[in-house]
Amino acid sequence: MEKELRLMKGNEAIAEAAIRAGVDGYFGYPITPQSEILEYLMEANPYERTGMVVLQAESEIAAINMVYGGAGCGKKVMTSSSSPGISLKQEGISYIAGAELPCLIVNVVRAGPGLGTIQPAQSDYFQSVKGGGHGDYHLIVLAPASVQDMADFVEVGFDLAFKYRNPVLILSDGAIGQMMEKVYLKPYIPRSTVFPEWATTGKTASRERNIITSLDLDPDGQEDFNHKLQAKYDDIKKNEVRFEEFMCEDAEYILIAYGTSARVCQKSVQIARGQGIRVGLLRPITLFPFPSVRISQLAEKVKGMLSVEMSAGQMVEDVLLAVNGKVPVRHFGRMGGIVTTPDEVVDTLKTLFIGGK
Amino acid sequence: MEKELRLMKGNEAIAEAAIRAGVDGYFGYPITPQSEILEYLMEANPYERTGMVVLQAESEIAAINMVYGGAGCGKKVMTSSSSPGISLKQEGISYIAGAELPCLIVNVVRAGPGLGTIQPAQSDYFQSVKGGGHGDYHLIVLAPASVQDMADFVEVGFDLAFKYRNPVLILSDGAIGQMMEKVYLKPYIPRSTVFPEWATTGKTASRERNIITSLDLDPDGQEDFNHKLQAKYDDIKKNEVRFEEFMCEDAEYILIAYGTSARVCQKSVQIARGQGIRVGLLRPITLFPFPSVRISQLAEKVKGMLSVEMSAGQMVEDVLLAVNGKVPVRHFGRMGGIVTTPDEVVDTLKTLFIGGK
Amino acid sequence: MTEEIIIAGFGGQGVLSMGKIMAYSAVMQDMEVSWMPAYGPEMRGGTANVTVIISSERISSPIIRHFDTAIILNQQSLDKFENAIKPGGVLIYDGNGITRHPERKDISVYRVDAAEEAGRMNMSKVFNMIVLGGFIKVRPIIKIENVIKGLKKSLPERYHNLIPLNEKALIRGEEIIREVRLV
Amino acid sequence: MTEEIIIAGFGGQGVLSMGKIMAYSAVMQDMEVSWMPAYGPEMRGGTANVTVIISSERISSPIIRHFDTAIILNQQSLDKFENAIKPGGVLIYDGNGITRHPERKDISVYRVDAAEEAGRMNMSKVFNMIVLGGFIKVRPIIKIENVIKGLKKSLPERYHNLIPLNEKALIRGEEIIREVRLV
Amino acid sequence: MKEATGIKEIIKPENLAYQRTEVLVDNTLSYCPGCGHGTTHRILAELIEELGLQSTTIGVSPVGCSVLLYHYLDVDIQQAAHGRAPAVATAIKRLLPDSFVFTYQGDGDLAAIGTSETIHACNRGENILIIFVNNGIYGMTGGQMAPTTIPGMKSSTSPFGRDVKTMGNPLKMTDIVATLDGTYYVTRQSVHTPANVRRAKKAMRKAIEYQKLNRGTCFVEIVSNCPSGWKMTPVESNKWMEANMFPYYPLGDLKVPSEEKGK
Amino acid sequence: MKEATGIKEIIKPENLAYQRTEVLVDNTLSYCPGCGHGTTHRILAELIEELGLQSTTIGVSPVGCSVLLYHYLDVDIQQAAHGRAPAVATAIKRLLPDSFVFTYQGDGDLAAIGTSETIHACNRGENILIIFVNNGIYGMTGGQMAPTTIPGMKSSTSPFGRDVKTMGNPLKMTDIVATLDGTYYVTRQSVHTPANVRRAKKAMRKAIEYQKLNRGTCFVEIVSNCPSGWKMTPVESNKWMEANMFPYYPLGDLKVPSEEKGK
Amino acid sequence: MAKIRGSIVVDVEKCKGCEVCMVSCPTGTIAMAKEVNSKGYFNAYPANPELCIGCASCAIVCPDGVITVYKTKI
Amino acid sequence: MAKIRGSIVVDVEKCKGCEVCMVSCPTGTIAMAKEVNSKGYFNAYPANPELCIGCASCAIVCPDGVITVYKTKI
Ligand SMILES: Cc1ncc(C[n+]2csc(CCOP(=O)(O)OP(=O)(O)O)c2C)c(N)n1
Ligand SMILES: Cc1ncc(C[n+]2csc(CCOP(=O)(O)OP(=O)(O)O)c2C)c(N)n1
Ligand code: SF4
Ligand code: SF4
Ligand code: SF4
Ligand code: SF4
Ligand code: SF4
Ligand code: SF4
Ligand SMILES: [Mg+2]
Ligand SMILES: [Mg+2]
Repeated sequence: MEKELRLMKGNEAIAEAAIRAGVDGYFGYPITPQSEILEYLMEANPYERTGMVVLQAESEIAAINMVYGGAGCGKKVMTSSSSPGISLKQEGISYIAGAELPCLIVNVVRAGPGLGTIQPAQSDYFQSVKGGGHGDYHLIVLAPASVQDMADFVEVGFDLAFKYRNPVLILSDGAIGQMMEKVYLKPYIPRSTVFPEWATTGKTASRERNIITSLDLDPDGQEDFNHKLQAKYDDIKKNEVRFEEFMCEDAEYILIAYGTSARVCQKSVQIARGQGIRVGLLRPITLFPFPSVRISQLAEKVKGMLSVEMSAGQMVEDVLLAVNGKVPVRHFGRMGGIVTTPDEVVDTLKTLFIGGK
Repeated sequence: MEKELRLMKGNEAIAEAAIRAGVDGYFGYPITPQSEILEYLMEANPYERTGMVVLQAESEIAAINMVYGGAGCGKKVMTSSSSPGISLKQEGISYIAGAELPCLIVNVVRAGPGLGTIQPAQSDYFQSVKGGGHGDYHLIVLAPASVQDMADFVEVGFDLAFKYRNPVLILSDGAIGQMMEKVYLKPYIPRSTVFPEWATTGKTASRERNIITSLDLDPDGQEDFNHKLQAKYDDIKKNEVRFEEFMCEDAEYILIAYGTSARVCQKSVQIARGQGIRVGLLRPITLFPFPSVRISQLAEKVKGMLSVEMSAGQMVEDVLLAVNGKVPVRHFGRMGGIVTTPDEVVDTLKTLFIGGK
Repeated sequence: MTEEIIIAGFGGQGVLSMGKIMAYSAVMQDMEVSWMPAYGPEMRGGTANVTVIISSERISSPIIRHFDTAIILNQQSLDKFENAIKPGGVLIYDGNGITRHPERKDISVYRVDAAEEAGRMNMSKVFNMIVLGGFIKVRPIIKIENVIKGLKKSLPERYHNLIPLNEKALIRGEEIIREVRLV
Repeated sequence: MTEEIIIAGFGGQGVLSMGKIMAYSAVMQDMEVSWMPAYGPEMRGGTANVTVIISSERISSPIIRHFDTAIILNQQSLDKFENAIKPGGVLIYDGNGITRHPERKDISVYRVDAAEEAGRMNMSKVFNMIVLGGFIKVRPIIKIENVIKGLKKSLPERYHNLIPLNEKALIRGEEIIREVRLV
Repeated sequence: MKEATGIKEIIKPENLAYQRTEVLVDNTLSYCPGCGHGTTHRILAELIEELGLQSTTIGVSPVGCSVLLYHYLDVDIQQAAHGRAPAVATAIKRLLPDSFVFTYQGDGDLAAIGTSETIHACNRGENILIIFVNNGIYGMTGGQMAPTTIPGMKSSTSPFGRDVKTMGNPLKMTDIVATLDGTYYVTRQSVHTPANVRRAKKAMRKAIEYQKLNRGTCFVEIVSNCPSGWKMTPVESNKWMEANMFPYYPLGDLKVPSEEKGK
Repeated sequence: MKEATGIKEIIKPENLAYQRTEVLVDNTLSYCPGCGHGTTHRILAELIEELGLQSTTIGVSPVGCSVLLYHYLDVDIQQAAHGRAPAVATAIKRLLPDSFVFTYQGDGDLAAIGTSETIHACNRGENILIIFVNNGIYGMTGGQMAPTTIPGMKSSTSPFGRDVKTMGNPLKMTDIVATLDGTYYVTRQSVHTPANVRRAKKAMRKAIEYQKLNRGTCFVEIVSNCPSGWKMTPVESNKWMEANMFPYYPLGDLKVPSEEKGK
Repeated sequence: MAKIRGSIVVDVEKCKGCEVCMVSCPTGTIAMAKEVNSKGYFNAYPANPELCIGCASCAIVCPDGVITVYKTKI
Repeated sequence: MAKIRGSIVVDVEKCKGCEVCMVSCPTGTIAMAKEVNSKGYFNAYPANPELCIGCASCAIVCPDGVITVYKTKI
């Protein structure tokens, strides 16, 4: 079947893609700049279209725990929110990771800290990638840079989530959530009617009871479980790294940027190349697992790297860890909801690495 | 006045020290392994002793928001919890950082993720140091390694909190919280009766109204504010790094460990020295700001560093960032509530760096 | 080719939908587009604005601070965006309610009195399409036929009877827009 | 000098407080101590145990898996901790309710029938002090006078009248402990 | 200032009959035309002035349209996280027991995410005033369904009207808190007509006076409109409110102190 | 198995009058001696067996002493975060509408941290059974005060007895949920005597049957003991409960379906 | 009996044209302007000033607090 | 009329000695053992087996579900 072309907001694209991907349940609570996800779903009435359950929860905490419940039944379930709401979900996320449940969480980031503002930012990187909740766990983190990515990553996300029994986070931002762009939508996949064997769907005579829990009071058991988790994360690091390169072949400098910043930096590369500066862009698509190996390879042959993020500098630490001192790594970012411009990036690159403007 | 010698649990020491430090309010919710803090306070009846308010809140979220309210009045207020409860506080913590309120938060860490177990762990390092909540903010993080530290860091914490108008986190663990040791308690300091000029205490005719908020919808204002925050963090990094060194002068290898792990490693150093291995220990006392400069200096003269943490490896990233490729850095840790033994550390050091046991 | 446009006015003037129709039309021409509204409680003040970028290449940032063309529908927006137009750029404005007229001399200024015209022709519903017509006249990067195509695609079937009226408004806009020379 | 001790038995046998008194006594002797209970719902099963470390140096980890001395007050605890005693270490146990006696031959085993004795002397309240007396006899790292000092410091004034009884119990423990030779 | 004035001769200081209180800062309110938040702010400001409370007042603003309350009231204010105002106010009042402490909260804030904080502060009988502006919708975020949205009512997340089967029943928080031992005075008012404004102000005055007497939690619900969220003109919205909200949320006192009952 | 048996001749399969259900897994319960959690588990297990629900049951255990419910009941169970069981159960039931879904929660879990989730699930009328074991204390964490701790009652965080002035009033969640439109059957029971066990089981059976009919939320409170937390022997604790808890939390139905009232 | 006369002053630029005052005025004093203010609102004004009795109903119901009321006996 | 006779079986090692069965037995059949079981509890046992009427009160009130009841008419 052919893909359908639409002009949609990133938030709407996620919602429509969720219906088409055969998602079983969405549980959310309004917050700018992502409320359109819930609104679109309610308007689209997916219960009629596909039987999908859509529920406006009483809070973000209720929503993430509904996700826990639905995911525990082996269903494809998701939630979405923006920064303060995602902070509230941290305990729930840690539980989901600890119970090894597959699910999709969308963070349409706004600037913080606190109530902050509703404009786009990338200042939740640490929370997403290092673990905002307690304990040693990781989310698989996907960073969309377009409305098309918003649509596509729903399916990608659920595939990864179920493959690894691990929560997947789409780390977007207010710009991508609110903007409209062209998007090609995939045809509808029917909702699944078979469930993973670990799911709580009612204990039949043919199997032992299924238990969804993150508790093991015995430290030896708990440590074994943690080793199992770490082994899973190692697998993920080995198999699931995704990134995009733009003009890196002959580059002397590499910009590293994800999401909205990556779009901006693509333009910066063009501008800089126009000025004779050999710059390339590496855009991590997965933030966990991070493309450390590739960055470390590139570090062998370039003069410097600039991490461009709408934050005070968070991803730059992962770049530094990957580069491990081989070449200088710097950070440039705007904060507070301001989106960096392509020119600023070029100017900064020149100031920091080439000297003078 | 003389200090009083007592045999106390770490949790009790925090509580007693809080009363003696003239703390105005404590708001908490029970969770193992830190419930003794609230229990001790209730038993000690500090309202009678010093007028201190002690309230068992209906949840961790209520408690952290009570701390927000009290701190906004310029009072010395605190809360405590353990890992899952601290995850729930992340939105509140981000608000407190965003509103620049001084306060003390205690995390007596247990192993995760999820409900995990109640045994000690150090797996909340990332959450504490990188920011478990949303937005670009930092807590000042103190890592006690003894019951004495638990008592002392209450006062240290409030001093730093008020100096920088920044929340301070004491990152402890179940071992230190539950164990009894000797502790020397300071005499009681009366509760303060003067309040910072920014506090909401009622607008008098002589001043403008005071507003406590983390909201600035205007991205330019929000960015300015974020720059101000970052400048503050730079100051903190410059002025407040604390650490302890043990036999580092002539060391070929350095163990880096905090809290309970640091105690264990001190023994490991003795054991290893007994075997003729020149090892030292650097114990960060502040985890943010991290003793990166000192570690980077040490990296110039040693052959390798081993980060020992009761986690899958979190602080090791800060060590790597400080070392920046100069010497090999490795991690060793137990998980799931198991406390590393001194011998294990020595064995691992030998395996990873020296070759063979 | 890249055209970076801001459309700004009161809420209720159809600012966002004008932008959307513009974007849809460009999609019909196989171009890349981005449509980015000012969102959230900013709108509470009663103003609305949207940035539309139309380009033959992949679009970098949807949030920009300088524009090739500004379409301005009230005084507040004129005050806010006049200086955000790139030198050599275009300003199109509706004179209704404007007390302080544009002053920049390094840009081309056009006036399309669409409010007045809509009142006169009794078609206030398509006020924004008159403005769009004016835009198309001075910046012919999208074709009226593609606007109609876009409308057909984006409007629910039950509103398709309104398309002729829209077309009429577009044409009227093309007719009434006029350049203002600031000397 | 470092002595690493585990005390284990039923909840209600005064396991934790025996550990605390031991620790307090060592503090009176200017030594470093740590007292670390098994905590939380582990206790729900009805068992209780505490690790006490007494040392002339700063103590590294309060949580350890091998002990110099184990003081064991019921069968479950014997099963759990017998193998956790370091070779050459000491096991002290109360024979009451014990069905499977200690088997290790590389340690010194002592028996102190404190429960029986407490019953006989009608002083079940200080059962744990009889055990402690036994401990002091075989591992004289703390002195009875310091135990008494520790009690004075740690007990609220209103309980000080019980101190003579405690002293009596301690002494009785010293008297009744006996080595068990496993050949 | 551009003014539209009536008969000039009457406009003399000595004839002044009504003037905006100075506790309401001279900023244009950010609310949409006709929104009841403005009126509610004003009566609160007037009472603070009339009762001489400016120097002892500490307010707590919510997350919701009234988040910017601190721009408008000339008193010390803390802006709380979404739903947590009662917890914030609890600490303020306990630490500064001589101050007048109020929270100002919307229905999403108080009855959805803040359910627990509301119930527990009321149940503890914290000596605070909770002002609860119930407009049946999430105004700030663009008109989503609130816990208080009435059956059949449309919102951006109940575009076909609230279906109680799947979306649940409206939650009458005021009725719940009235049953709690900690609350002292619980009332439901509106501010859409002059008479209602007067009654609401009288109720709020009582609540403030009870706080001085440490009587426990006072809870004043204002059933209000949201012309933008409801997609109506202000005047229509007030009519719709009378016809549809009031039957569901009848105005009047829900809990009156026994000491007052005789009066 | 070491057994203490009565008259041997009577012990024959054909004379079997009462036997532990197989839905209760053959593990020793981790509860303290005499704790009502065990009895409550057992009647629930018996009903699952008697009503043939084992293959359709999905339970949700809380954080609290009963966190390990999944060790004891031989059905599929999810262990929820502290207080969030009603949210977890909401999703389970909506996604698997033909299953029998229950939550099992303590008073700290349900009435403190989980207040909001409880009220909203009940108000939405989720088709689930909420079993609420109210022992007036936080058992699991060592006997701290719960929202339901009665005035004057001692706990590790109210060592001088609950002082309602500073610690607030006990919260009667069952009374609150009974007022909500979404609940269908709300009752308060106990399991400390044979007669009470029979009544409680009957009530729970009704609740389960209503769930089959999609009637909305059913809520069964079990007023229970916590011998360890209360520092009493089990038998003392039951007596104390009768004398002190029941006056505060009187047993009986709080909300009976109108269709049942005639019966 | 002395007749009561009133007069109102509307802060035009702050008026949002919500019409709540207009429908609340017992005497029909207030109407909405035909021209918008600089924010685009048709502001209220005393169209029939002689009818005003200074009852302040308009002022106390105005969400934006932009009406001042004067009153006198004549 | 036939007399009803009962008999109970207590799983001694799982009994926690809570005495709830003992106080619930209408006939005084049950008493607590003088010796503890291996977990340290004084378990319940049918001290007066001949009094048992098989009413199952003990079993349905036992928190640990460790009593099995038999009943017959004789
Ligand atoms: C934790 C969190 N969740 C969600 C939001 C988004 N949000 C802002 S205001 C609001 C609801 C406002 O509705 P209400 O409380 O009824 O106030 P109103 O605007 O209607 O006066 C929401 C959901 C937020 N800021 N923080
Ligand atoms: C978020 C969080 N907060 C606190 C705790 C600690 N905690 C575990 S159980 C419990 C309370 C248990 O009391 P209750 O619900 O009454 O159950 P009971 O043990 O009395 O049956 C608490 C506070 C936790 N595990 N997670
Ligand atoms: S959105 Fe609604 S509640 Fe908010 S200011 Fe506008 S009318 Fe008032
Ligand atoms: S602590 Fe209390 S509730 Fe928990 S098992 Fe023991 S008696 Fe039961
Ligand atoms: S004061 Fe009274 S009469 Fe005069 S305009 Fe206002 S409402 Fe009308
Ligand atoms: S009520 Fe106030 S804002 Fe509304 S129209 Fe009248 S004067 Fe203007
Ligand atoms: S009720 Fe059960 S556990 Fe308790 S004493 Fe009787 S048999 Fe034993
Ligand atoms: S069955 Fe009845 S009579 Fe027999 S022991 Fe049990 S309670 Fe007593
Ligand atoms: Mg509202
Ligand atoms: Mg309880």
